[in-house]
Amino acid sequence: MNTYVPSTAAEQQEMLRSLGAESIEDLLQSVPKHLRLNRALNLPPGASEVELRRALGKMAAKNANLDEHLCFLGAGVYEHYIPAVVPHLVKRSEFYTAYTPYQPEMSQGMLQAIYEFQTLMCQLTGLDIANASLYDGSTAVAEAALLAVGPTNGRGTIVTTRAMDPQYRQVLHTYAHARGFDVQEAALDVRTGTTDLESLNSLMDDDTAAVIIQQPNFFGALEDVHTIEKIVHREDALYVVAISEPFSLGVLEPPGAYGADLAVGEGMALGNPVSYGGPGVGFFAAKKDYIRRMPGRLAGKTVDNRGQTGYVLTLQTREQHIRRERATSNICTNQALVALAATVYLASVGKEGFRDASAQSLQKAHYAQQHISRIPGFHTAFSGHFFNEFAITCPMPIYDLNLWLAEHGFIGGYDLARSYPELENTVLFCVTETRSKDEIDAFVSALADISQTVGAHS
Amino acid sequence: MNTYVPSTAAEQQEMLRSLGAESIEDLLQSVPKHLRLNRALNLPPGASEVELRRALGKMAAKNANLDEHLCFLGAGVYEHYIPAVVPHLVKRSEFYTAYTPYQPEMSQGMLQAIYEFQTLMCQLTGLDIANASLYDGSTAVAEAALLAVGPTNGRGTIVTTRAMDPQYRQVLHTYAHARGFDVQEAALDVRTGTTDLESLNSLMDDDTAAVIIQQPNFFGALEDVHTIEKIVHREDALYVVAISEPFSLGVLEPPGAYGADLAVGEGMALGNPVSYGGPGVGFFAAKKDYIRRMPGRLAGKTVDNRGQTGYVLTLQTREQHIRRERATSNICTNQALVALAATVYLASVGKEGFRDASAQSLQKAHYAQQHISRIPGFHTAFSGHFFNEFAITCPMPIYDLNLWLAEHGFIGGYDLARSYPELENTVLFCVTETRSKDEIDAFVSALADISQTVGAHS
Amino acid sequence: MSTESLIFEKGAPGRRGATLPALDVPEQALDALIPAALQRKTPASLPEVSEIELVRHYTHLSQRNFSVDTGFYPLGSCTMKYNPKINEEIQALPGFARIHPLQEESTAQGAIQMLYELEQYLCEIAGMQRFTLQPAAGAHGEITGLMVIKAYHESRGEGYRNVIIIPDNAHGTNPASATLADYQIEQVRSDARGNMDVEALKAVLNDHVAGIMMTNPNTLGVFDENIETIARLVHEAGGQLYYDGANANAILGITRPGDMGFDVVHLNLHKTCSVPHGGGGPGAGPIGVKEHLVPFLPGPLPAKNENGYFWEDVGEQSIGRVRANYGNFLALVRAYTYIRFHGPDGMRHISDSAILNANYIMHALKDAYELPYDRTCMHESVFSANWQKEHGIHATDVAKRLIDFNIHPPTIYFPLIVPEALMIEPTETETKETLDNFIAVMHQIAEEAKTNPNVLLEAPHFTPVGRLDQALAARKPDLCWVGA
Amino acid sequence: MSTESLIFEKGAPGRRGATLPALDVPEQALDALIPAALQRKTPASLPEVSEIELVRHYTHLSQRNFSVDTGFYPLGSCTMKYNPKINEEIQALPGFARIHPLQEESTAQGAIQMLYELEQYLCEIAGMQRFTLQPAAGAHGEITGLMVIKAYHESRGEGYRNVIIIPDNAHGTNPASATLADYQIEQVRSDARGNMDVEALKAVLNDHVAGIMMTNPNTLGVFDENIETIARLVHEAGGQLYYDGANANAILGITRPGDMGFDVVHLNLHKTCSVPHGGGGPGAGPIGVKEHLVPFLPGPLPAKNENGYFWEDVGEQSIGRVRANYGNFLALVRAYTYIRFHGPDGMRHISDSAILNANYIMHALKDAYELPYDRTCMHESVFSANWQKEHGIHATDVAKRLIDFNIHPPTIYFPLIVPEALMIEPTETETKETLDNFIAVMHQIAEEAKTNPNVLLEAPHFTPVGRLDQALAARKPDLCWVGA
Ligand SMILES: Cc1ncc(COP(=O)(O)O)c(C=O)c1O
Ligand SMILES: Cc1ncc(COP(=O)(O)O)c(C=O)c1O
Repeated sequence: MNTYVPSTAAEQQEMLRSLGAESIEDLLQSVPKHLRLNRALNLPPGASEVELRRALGKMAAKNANLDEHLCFLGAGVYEHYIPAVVPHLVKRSEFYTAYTPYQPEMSQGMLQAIYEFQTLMCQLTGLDIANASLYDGSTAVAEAALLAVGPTNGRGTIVTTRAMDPQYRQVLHTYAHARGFDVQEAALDVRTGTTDLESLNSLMDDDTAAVIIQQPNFFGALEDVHTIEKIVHREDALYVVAISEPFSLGVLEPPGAYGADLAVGEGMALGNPVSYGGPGVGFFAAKKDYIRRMPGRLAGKTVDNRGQTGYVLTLQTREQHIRRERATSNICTNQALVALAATVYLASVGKEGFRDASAQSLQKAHYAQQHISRIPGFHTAFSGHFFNEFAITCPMPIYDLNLWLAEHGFIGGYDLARSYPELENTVLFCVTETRSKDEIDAFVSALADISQTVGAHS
Repeated sequence: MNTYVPSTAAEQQEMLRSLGAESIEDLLQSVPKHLRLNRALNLPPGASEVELRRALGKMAAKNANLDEHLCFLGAGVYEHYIPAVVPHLVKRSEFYTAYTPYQPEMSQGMLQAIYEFQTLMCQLTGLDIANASLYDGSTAVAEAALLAVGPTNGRGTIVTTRAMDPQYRQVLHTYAHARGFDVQEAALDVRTGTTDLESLNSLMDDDTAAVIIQQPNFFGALEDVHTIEKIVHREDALYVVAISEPFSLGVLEPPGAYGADLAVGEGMALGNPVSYGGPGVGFFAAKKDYIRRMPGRLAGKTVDNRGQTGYVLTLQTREQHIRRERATSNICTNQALVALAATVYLASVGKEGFRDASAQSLQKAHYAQQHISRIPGFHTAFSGHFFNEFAITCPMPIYDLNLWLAEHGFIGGYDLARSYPELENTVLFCVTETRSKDEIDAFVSALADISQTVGAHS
Repeated sequence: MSTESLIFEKGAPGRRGATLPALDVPEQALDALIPAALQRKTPASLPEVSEIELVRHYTHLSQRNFSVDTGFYPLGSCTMKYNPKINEEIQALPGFARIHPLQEESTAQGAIQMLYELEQYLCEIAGMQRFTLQPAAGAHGEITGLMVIKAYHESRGEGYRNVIIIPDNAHGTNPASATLADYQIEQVRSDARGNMDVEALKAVLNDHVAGIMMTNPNTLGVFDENIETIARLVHEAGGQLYYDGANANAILGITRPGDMGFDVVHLNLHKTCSVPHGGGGPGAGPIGVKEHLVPFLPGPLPAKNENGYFWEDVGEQSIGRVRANYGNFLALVRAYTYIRFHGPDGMRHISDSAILNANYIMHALKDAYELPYDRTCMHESVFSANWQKEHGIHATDVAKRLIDFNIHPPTIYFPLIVPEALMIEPTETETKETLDNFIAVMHQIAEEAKTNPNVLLEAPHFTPVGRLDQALAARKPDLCWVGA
Repeated sequence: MSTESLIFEKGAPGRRGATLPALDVPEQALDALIPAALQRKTPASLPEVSEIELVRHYTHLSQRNFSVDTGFYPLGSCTMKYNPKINEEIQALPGFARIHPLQEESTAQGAIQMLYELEQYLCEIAGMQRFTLQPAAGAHGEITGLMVIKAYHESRGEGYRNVIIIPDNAHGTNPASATLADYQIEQVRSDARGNMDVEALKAVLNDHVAGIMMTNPNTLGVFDENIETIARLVHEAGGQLYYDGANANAILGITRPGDMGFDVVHLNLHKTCSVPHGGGGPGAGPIGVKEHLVPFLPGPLPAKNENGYFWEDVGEQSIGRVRANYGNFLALVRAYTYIRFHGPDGMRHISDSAILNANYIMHALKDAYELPYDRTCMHESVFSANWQKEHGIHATDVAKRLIDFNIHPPTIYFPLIVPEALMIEPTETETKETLDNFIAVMHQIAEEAKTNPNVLLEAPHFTPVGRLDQALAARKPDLCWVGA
C-alpha cells in the first residue's frame, strides 16, 4: 500500500492499545454502520512514484505545450517570460507548505511578502490600497460588483460592456443572479472594437452602482477611459477597471491616474506559467475610501512588544471568520503563492524591466499585426488602438486555421465567433515579448502559406 | 550588457572616487600594459535568459535523453529511480551555494550531512570508516593505490585485473606513471567473464602493495571474492574492492564481510541523474587501521563550548592545506553535493527500499538476459553469475545494433570491442529496477526483429 | 535576523535583476501606437534590485516562515498534512504547466482526460453524480453550491425559499456564503454531545428553508450521529443538504456525504488531497452534486466520446460560470496525483490514521485541558483553555507558548461555541514521536500556566518578532509602502 | 533548533519513504541467481524514516548552513560569487541531466557540441591552445597539468627533471599535487612587494627544474609584476610554467595566463564561472595547454567534422585519462551558460568589478587592521590580525565574531607567510551596501578587540552550536555513527 502515513502497523496497534481500543473500528462507533461504505472505494489501484511518472508523463505528453509550440493565443491568459529566479524562490517549501499566516510571529515571511504584493499592486494601478489576492480576474470583477451594490449604497445595477472578457461577464452574471443585482452590457462598436459609448451612456441612471470596463478590452483594444470616467462619475457611480493583461500597465496610464475607483484583475501573467488557466491570482486595488469594504485578506504593518516593525493580517472584522454573515466577502483561502510569484517577478525585472517587457510586447504585437494584415485574405478587424492583442478576419473558419497551425507547431489564436457570433472567421492573436522576430516571421509565413492554399481552392 | 554585478556605473564611479581613482584602469597599474589583452575577448555576444533557454534548449534537444529513450546501458553509469524528494532537498540553496564547511558553527547542516554520508558508506560496505567523498570511482581507485604504495609500506606494485572497468584502469595507469609505481593486470577468463585467478596468483609477490578487483566486475559478473581474499592476504597485500554499481550492495555481501581492507567506488547511481557521466561521487571506505592515511575530508563528531554535540572537519593534518607536500592526497574541492544526494536517497528508500531496488535490478536483469539469449543469433557471452549487467554476443556489429535501437527509442548497450578487441560483436546490457516488464519485453522484441532482419539478409 | 527591510527599501536606482533580449523588431514610435492621453507618464516605482539582493531577500523571508516542512502544524480544520514532492514534480511538467486553456481541445487531450478522471474519482469518494472543478477554494465551492441550490428551487417555482440553516459551530465562510447568495441565516444550536440539536432544527424548518450547510464530522471534531434524521427532516421540509467538506479527511472510504443524504458537497483538495496551502492558497474547492442538481452545475464539464475528450457545454439551467477557465488546474493535477498514488486502500488508510492520531492526542491531553465534548473524536478534537483561565491564561497564551517549542499552535477561538477553544488536528502524516512530543509540551504548558504564567504571557520568546500590536494595525492601517 | 539528531536516530523499524512498484517479472529464487556465499546476509542498517521525517530533517540541516544565498561570504581564494539560477535550470534539462556518457555519439550531438564550444571559450579566456575538461576540481587540474609537464620532459629525454618550484605563498594543493606527481619541491620566497623574489628564484633554477606553479594575482591578492622575467628565467632553465587559476576572477578580459608566459593553466570553474560550490563540490578544474603540450593531454577531446561532433582519441603521447567519462558535465553546462550569458563585455566587467570591490574594502580597513603588502590589490586583499594580538585576539576570534553579524569570515591563516592572515575576497556580485556594512562591522570588531575582547573570544553567540572542540575530534575520531 502506498502511503505517506509514517506509523507502521505495529505502532498503530500500540497507539490503539493506549486508547483502550482494539482496532480503528472501535473509534468509528459514532458513524452509523449502514451509512458506511463497507467496500473499498472504486478507484484505480495505488501507483508508486515510478508508475505515476510514467502514466502522468504520458498524459502530459498528449498536450501540445508552449515549449514545443509557439503560442499566439492570449484572450485572458498570457505567456510572458519567467526569470529562473522566480520559481527558484517560490518553490521554497517554507512558503508553499505554510497555511494562511494566522500566527504572525512565526509567519513574518509570508506576511511581509503579502504587504509587498499589496504595495506592488498599488504601484501598478496607481491606487491607494490593495488586498492580498482573490481567486482570479473574473471573481475579482464579481467582488468589485458586490462592493458596489453593497449595503452602503442602495443602487442595484452594474453596467458593463460586451467588450469585456466573455468569461468575466459570465461570472459576473452568475454572481449577480445569486446576490440579486442587475447587470447590463453596453454594445460593442464593431468598427473600433471598443465599447459603444453612446450605448454605455444610455444605460446609466441613478440605479447604476458601478461601471465595469476592461482596459485593454477583450479584443486588446484601448477604451477611451477618460470619456468613460466622465460618464461614470457624472452619475456618481463607481468606476471599476478590469485588467486581464497586467503587462499593459507598463505602458498604459494606470487606472488611478484616470479616476478609477477600483482596479481589479488577473495577475497570473506576472511570473506564473499559463498552466491551463489556473491557478491565477485576482488582484483588487482601490481608493483608500473603500478600505473597510475591501474583500479578502489585508496585511498591515505594525509594531511588536519589543518595538520592532512587524506585519499582521489586519482589518479582520471585515472577514467571514469574524463578521460571518455580515462579512464583505466569503473568501478565506486565496491565491497567496501565485501572488508571491507575481511579487518576486516584479522585483526581479524591476522598474526598467517591467516597462521594457511591456513595451516589447506592444512593439512585437504591432509588428506581427502589420505583417499579418498584409497577407492576402487576412484583414485587421478593428481600427482601434491596441496593446498586444488584435483581431484579424481570415479566409477560413478559425477552428480549421488553428488545427492547421497546431500541426505546424503553432498555438493559433482565439476564435471570436465562440463568444461573438457576429465575428465569423475572426481570430484574436496575441504577441508578447517572448516571441522573437524570427518566430513571428515564421508564423506570418505559415499564415501566408495557408492563405495560398485557401486561395488555390477558392 | 548582461551582468550579475549589482553596482551601477554611477555607484562604481563613486567607489572609485573614494579610492582616489578615476577609472578601473588606475587599479590595474601592476599588470604590465603589453601583457594586457587590449581587445575584447573573442566570445559569442552576451545572451539573456530568454535567449539562453532557446539556444541551450535546442542543444539539449539534440541529445537522446532517458526520458524519451529506454536505456539498457550501464558500463559504469547506472540509471536508477530517483524519488522526487531527493532533488527537492538537494536543491535547497543553503546547501549548494555554500563552500566546504570551514566555519563549523555556521555550517552544521553540511557537516552533519557529511557525517551521515560517511556512516551510510560504512553501512553499505561493511567497513569502519569512510571519507566525505572523492572525485569519482576511477580516482577513488587511484587514491586507494596511492594509499597502498604510500610511505609506510615500501611495496611498489599494484595488481589489478582486466575485468575491472577499462576507464578505471586507464586512470590508475595514468596516476601510476606519474607517481612512479607499477600496475599489473590479471587476465580475463573469457569463459566466465571473471578474473583468471591463476593469472592473478602468478602476479603476486612481496612487492605487491595491493590487489584491486571490481565486484561486480565490468561485465556485471561476480568475482570469487573469497578465494581472492586468500590470495591477497597470503602476500600481505591490501585487498581493495572497487564498486561502480552501489546497488549491488543491496544483495551482495559487503566487502568488509569478506575481508576487504578498502572499498572504493562510484556512488553516483544513488540519487543522481546519469548526466553524461558527471558529476559523480567517489567513495572511500576502510578498516579503521587506515584512518590516518585516508585521502580527503573527514567529518567527525565532537562537542562545543556549551557541551552540545556538533560536527567538524577533522584529522586535517592529513590534508594538503596543513601537511602540504606530505599530505595523504592533494584533494581539496570534492563532490559534497553529490554525496548529499546519495545520503538523501539512501535515507529516502531506507533499509527495505534499498534492498528492494537491488533485488529488483537483479531479477529484471536476469529476466531480460534469459529472454534475450533465446533470440536466434543472440547468446550469453559468459557463464558467470551476474548482478544487473550481462554480455551478449550478437549477430551484427554493436555499433550498427545501437544505431538501429536508437531509431527505435532505445539506448542500446556498451560495445565491448571498444575495450576488449577479442570480444567482437559483444554487447554489455544493463537492466535496473527502472525498467518495467513491458519495457523489457519491448526491448526483447526489438532485438528479435533485428535478428530476423539480419537472418533474412544472411 | 530580527528585521528584514522591505524589497522597496533595498537596491538602488538603475539596479535590476532579469533582463530581456534587445528588441529585435523595428521599433516604432510609442506615439504612433498609443495615443498620448493613454500612455503611462512615469514608470511604476517598482523595486530596483539585483538578483543577489532578490534571492537573499526572499530566502530570508522564507526562513522567517514556519511551515509543514519545518515542523508540526496541528492547525484544526486546516488539515496541514505533508505535501508530497512527487506532486510538485508532476505539476511542473511542461505538458501541464505550459498549456493554454483556450488552445484547441485536440491539443489538450491529456489535460481534459485528467480532469475527466479526477471528476470520476471525486464522485466516487463523495458519493455524488457529477462534480465541477471550477471553484478555487472551499468558500468558492460554498457559494457555487448555494447558487445551485437556489437555481434548483427556482426551477421548481420555489424561489421564495430564502433561508439557509447553519449550525452554531459552523465555519465563518458558511454564513458569509449564504449572504452572498442572498439568503437569510437560521442558526441551530448543538446538543450536549456536540450533535446538532434535532428539536431545535425542527423548530426552524418550514417552507422558506432552502437548505442546510453542515460539516460531518463537524467542527467539534465529532461525527453527528443524527445525520440521517437531519437529512430526512430537511428533505421533508423541501430543503437541500450542503456538505462542507473541510473535514473530509476523516471519512475517506469510511462513509460518503452522498450516502449520508447530502445533495451538494465541496471538497477542499488543499486539505484532503494534499494540495499545498501555499501560505494562504491556491487551493481547489470542487463541488459535487446528486443527479437532480446536475443540470444546474456551472459548465463546461469534461466529457468523452469516440473522438476523445472534450469540454461539454451545460444546458440552459446552469447557474453559469463561477470563474474563468477550468479551475486551479495545477492544484487539480496535484490532487489527481495524490489519489492515484494512494488507490482505494491508501485513501482509507489516510482517514483511519488521521482518526487514530487525533484520538491519541485527545486521550492524552484530557487530564490537562478541559474537553467540552468528551467522546471519541474523528480527525480532530476541540479542547478549551478554560481551566487555565483562573491563572490569567487564555487560549492565545497557550498558542504563543507552543511557538517556543517550534510547534504551530492549534486553531484557537474556533468553533465559537467553545470558549477558549483549542482545535487540534494532527493529520495522518505525523509520527508517534511528534505526537508524543506535542503531548509532553502541552502538559508542560499546562503546568507552567499554574506555576509560571508569565512565561506564557510573554511568549513567544525566540521568534524574530514578539507579539504584534493588532489594534494599532487596525486603527492606523498601513497596507502599502509609500516611501521611507 | 539547537540540536538536530542524526537521521539514524530518527524513524522506527518498518518505516520508509519512497517505494518501488511491485516486481513485475516472475521472481526467481535468490539462490538460483547468486551463490549463497556471495549474498548479503543482513540488509545494511540504513535509516528507516518516512518522507515527512526525511524532509524535515534535511530542511532543518539546510537551515543550519550559511550560504551565499543567505549572506555575504568573503572567503578569500574561494570566489564565493552569486550562483545564477538560470544555470540551475539549464543543467536540469533532461537533454543534459538524463543522457548517458556511453550512448552513441550521434545521439549526443548537443552535449559534445557544448563541450567543444566550451573548450574554445576557455582557450580564448586563458590564451591556450587546447583544454581538457576532465579534471573535477582545481587540485585535479594541478596533478593533471603536472603529469602533462612530466610527459613533455620525458618525451624530450629530460625525465630526470624532478623539481617543481613553488612560491612560499602557494596554496596547499600545489605542493601536494607535486608530490603526487613524484616531484621534489623547491620553495621560493616573496619579496617585500609580495612579488616572487627573482633572485631567490634564480638561485634554485637548474636543469633539474621541471617547472613552477604560480597564481597571478597570487594568494596575497597582488599581481606579480615580475611575471615576464620569471617566465623567461624558468623557460631558459628548461622548465614549464603552471598557472593555478584559482584567482582567475581577477583577469578576465584583462590579461591571460598564456600571454604572461604560462604553458599550462587550470581554471576553477566553480570559482570563476559561478558553478555553485555545493558545500564542498562538485566543481570543475579543466586545464589548458600551449601547443607544444597538446599531444600530452588526456583524451578523448571533443572534435568536429563534416558528420558532426565526436570524441577524438588522442595519440600515444597522452598521459591517459584522469577520470572516467568527460568531467563533471553538469558543472560544465553551468559554466558554459555563464559564459554565454556574459559575452565579452560581461566577462570583462566581472573582473573590473571584483577588483574594484576588493580595493574598496582594502582601502577602508587599512586603518583598523595591519595590511602587510600595502599596494593596490586585485580581486582580494590579505590583512593580518597582528595589531589585535596585543589584546589577546587572533584571526580566528575576528572570524568567529563576524559570524554574529551573519557574515561568513574571510579565509584565515592563509597564505602562511602572513601571520594571523585575514584574506578577504568580496567578489563582483556584492552591493555597495553589503561592502559598507562589512567595513562597518570590521571596524566595530577592531574596536571591540581593544575594549571588549571577551565578546570576540566567546563568539559566535547566535549559532546553534558554539566553538567546537577540534582537538577532541582529532584525538578520538568519531567518523561514523555506530548506534545509540
Ligand atoms: C470548516 C471549514 N469550512 C470552510 C472552510 C473554507 O475553506 P477555504 O479556506 O478553502 O475557502 C474552512 C477553511 O478553513 C473550514 O475549516
Ligand atoms: C589558490 C588555490 N589553488 C588551488 C586550489 C584548489 O582548488 P580546488 O579546491 O578546486 O581543488 C584552491 C582552492 O581553494 C586555491 O584557493
